[in-house]
Amino acid sequence: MYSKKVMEEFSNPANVGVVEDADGVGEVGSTIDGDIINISIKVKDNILEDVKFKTFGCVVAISTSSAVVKLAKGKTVDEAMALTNEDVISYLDGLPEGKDRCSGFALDALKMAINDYIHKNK
Amino acid sequence: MYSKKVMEEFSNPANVGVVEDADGVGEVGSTIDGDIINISIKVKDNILEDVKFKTFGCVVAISTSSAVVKLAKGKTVDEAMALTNEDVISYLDGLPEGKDRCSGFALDALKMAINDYIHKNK
Amino acid sequence: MKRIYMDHSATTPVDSLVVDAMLPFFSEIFGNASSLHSFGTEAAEALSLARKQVADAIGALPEEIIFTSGGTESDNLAIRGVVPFNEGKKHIITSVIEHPAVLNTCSFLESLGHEVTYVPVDVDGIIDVKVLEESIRKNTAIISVMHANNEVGTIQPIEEISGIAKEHNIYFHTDAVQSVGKIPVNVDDLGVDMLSISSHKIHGPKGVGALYVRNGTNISPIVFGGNHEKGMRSGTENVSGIVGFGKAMELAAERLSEDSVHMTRMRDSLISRVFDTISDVRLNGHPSKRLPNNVNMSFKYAEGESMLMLLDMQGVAVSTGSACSSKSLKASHVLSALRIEDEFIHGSLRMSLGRENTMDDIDHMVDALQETITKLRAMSPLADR
Amino acid sequence: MKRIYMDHSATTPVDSLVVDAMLPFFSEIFGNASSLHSFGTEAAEALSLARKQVADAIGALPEEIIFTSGGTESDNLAIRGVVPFNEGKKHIITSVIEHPAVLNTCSFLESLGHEVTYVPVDVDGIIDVKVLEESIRKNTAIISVMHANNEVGTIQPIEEISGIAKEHNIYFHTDAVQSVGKIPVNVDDLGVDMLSISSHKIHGPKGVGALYVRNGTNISPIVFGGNHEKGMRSGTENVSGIVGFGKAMELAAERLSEDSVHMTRMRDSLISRVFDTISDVRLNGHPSKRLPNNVNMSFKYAEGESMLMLLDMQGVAVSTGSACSSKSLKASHVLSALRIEDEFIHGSLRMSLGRENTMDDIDHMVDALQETITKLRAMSPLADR
Ligand SMILES: Cc1ncc(COP(=O)(O)O)c(C=O)c1O
Ligand SMILES: Cc1ncc(COP(=O)(O)O)c(C=O)c1O
Ligand code: FES
Ligand code: FES
Repeated sequence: MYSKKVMEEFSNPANVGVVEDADGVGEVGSTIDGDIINISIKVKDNILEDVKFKTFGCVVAISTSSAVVKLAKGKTVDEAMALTNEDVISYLDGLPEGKDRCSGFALDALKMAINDYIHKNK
Repeated sequence: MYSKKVMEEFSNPANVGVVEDADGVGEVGSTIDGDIINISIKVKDNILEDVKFKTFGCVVAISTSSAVVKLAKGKTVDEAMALTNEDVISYLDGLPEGKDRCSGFALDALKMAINDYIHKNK
Repeated sequence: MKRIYMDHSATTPVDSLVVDAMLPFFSEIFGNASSLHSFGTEAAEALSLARKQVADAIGALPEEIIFTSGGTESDNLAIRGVVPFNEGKKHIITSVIEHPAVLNTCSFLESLGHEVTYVPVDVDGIIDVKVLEESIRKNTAIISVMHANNEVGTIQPIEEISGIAKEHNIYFHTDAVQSVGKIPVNVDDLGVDMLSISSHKIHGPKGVGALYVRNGTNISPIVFGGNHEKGMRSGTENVSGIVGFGKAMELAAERLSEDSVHMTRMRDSLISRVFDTISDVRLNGHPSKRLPNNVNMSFKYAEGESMLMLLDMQGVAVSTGSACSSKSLKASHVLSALRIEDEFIHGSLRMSLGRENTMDDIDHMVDALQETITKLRAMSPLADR
Repeated sequence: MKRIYMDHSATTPVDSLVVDAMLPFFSEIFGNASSLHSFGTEAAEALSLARKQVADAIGALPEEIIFTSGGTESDNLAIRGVVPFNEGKKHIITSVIEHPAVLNTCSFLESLGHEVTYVPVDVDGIIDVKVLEESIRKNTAIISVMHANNEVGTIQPIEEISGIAKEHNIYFHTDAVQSVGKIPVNVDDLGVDMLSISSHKIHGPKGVGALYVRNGTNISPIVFGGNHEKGMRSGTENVSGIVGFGKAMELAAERLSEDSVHMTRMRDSLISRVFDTISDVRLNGHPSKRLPNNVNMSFKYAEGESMLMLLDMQGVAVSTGSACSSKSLKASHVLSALRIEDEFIHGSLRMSLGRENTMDDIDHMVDALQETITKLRAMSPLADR
């Protein structure tokens, strides 16, 4: 059902955790719904130097979290804000039909973290 | 489905034919219904000396014809008239459920033949 | 005693390649196709392959195949499935010679207030297309006419009927249970919206079948539960059965031309040899528009069940069109619809050939038949009148 | 990698004795059981034996068994079958934790104008018998309550409920799909009028099942055709499948006490070892009134699908009670009915044991589970709050 890439990201996720002294934090979801994605970022010279996630959720939630973090890391704030759902899905070689519920959550959490950073540094 | 005895009578029927110079003849059925049983008898000293049948019909029609003829042969007219459906069925070790349509036809034909004989000799 | 099976319209032996395909799916690849783990996905993949095999064999798309428990359920689903989507359309058109799976589904719907027109056939069993067209009403929901008849083998002009249905914007279903594997069956060529198939008639396992439902055709299910088969047929999928069915469909398509040539040769030889050697006999059904494997003949002065049983004692398995339901010796509704005369109607035999029959079997059959007829006619009070 | 299957409530591997029993019925004894010739009578005899095996295993008479295509169809037939015989009686009572085969049949009947009362259960999954009794109306046609639940394994007080049904002269049906082969199932002891069974849950083939219908209980069919199964279920009988089902029922009865002791030991060991080695965990379902093979536990800070997939990667097959249907991550209707707390409801796993599991498998399962939970909790933002 899931692509190889999804299962790879799911079973060997990189960048799990919370960035120390985070410059921005985003969190999406709730226990009632069954998933929570937390993304924290460290920004230096307008670049996302470190990005980490903690996710409670399904295979899609975890694999997209890992993917979003990998995609965002090293990018400029603007580049990261320009990431799309399609970027994430294509990075994962697609997601199965009917499993799109969580696919946008990780990106939402990332953008929330960036907005948090922008807001704090205004 | 059918008892051994039924299949025996059906596949090796004895006394097939028409008695020469019959003293009585009985016939039951029609082509529309799908079966016809013809029984002819020769009576001597009040005894059914010869009995024969010709039957067009199903396994039950043929096996009961053969059974009825065997049962009747050698009996007195009164004894033959006293034969019952149960006698025929028990001689055949039973008939399967739902296959009782033709079971009485052969006996009917025999009795018709005997009545024909009685009528002619009144 | 050599046993010869000539009742392939009733059911067929499962092909050994089909059995081989099924075997791993009992105790090794045994998962429930709905399960998320690898046992489940293996089963789901096997279902996908089978769905493709079935679809390919009839020129359909995999997503247009709904697996069922057999031809009977497929017929029920097709006809009853469109009813809820046709509020107010309460009229159904079918033929008088359909299989009981269609006819009894129609009577059931009649009991619920639907109206059914049963279109007559000619003496060869071909449906009266003019009457069919005239019986179309504003509230006709579906037309269901079988591709080939199971008793007499007559093949219907499905393309013509489906054209009429399309013209009037009415769903068209055909029961192709007997035609698949014997003549070409392509859903686009036939122009059908729905088509029923049964696995056990084409050397697949019993208890499996499919309904083809053309994309865009709205039907509702008749069995409710876990929403398997996209909600159209609930119940844990019979994986081993479906795998066997898929393989059987693949083989049926692959072997169609070879099989049909072989069966046609045997069929024609059997018919002509019976005519040559036995008197007072007639062929039931259409002389040329008939299935390559169907021989249905009637013999005067011999009754069906008796012939069948004597043949069986000689090791030959056939079927008859007359059956006793205790209260009456009923002639089949198909033979009655063909207006077969009284002297012939109770003496019919259906000899339906299969892939594994040989010309030797035909010889044996003719011999056994001669012996049987001779014996019964010697017993019949009618034969010498 | 060693693969361990612990999803026997979803389906089971076919027992090798069952496969052996089935094998001759594909290509040797392949006749249609309705055929009059010897190929047919051989098949009919095999059906008779299987009917007796199924009947004997549940203390019924052979004539009280209707073969179907599985548990789903049996549930449909039971509930929809009594409806036509209860003109005016348009009320049905069932429980909130039934299988979708019952629940969706009920919704279908609701769409036709019937009324359904769904009786609640307590936090252990036991039906509220008082509410059930109070919801009985003059026009109640049938009560349907499952014997044992497929997700949490809770066993219902069927004798008590059937007593109430009898008192009020209402038909009582139980879905025994999960209980057969695990706990004693006797139709007289249970006092039921109808009872559903599925072959593939008891090491038989998929696509076969039965509905027990007590003599004197009037039902009408839901599939129409050639009037097989005394008119109650049309369609050529799946002989090989039914033969396998019969054998599986015989084995289930023979091995019941041994199997249930074995499964209970494994179950209790699994539960206590999980409690010993993993924190923040709860057992779902009744602590003692539960199937010997059912372990359903919830783990905080770990989501069901993720656990399932990580376990699968370690070769262990289980199931979860949470499923994503795209629009929402739905918790199962059963766990919701048991009012499991939010933190636990999305983290449930069902480990359902089978005859062939061993204590070694339990060791392996506990290890794999520990690794899985550790990994997921390390990832969870909730675990360290
Ligand atoms: C024309 C036709 N339709 C439907 C069926 C029913 O199919 P099944 O035996 O798979 O239920 C049959 C065979 O019995 C048939 O010959
Ligand atoms: C309690 C219960 N009822 C009914 C069914 C349906 O049976 P089947 O899978 O044979 O359709 C199942 C299993 O899926 C079940 O667990
Ligand atoms: S037709 Fe002779 S018993 Fe039925
Ligand atoms: S719950 Fe995550 S994709 Fe469905």
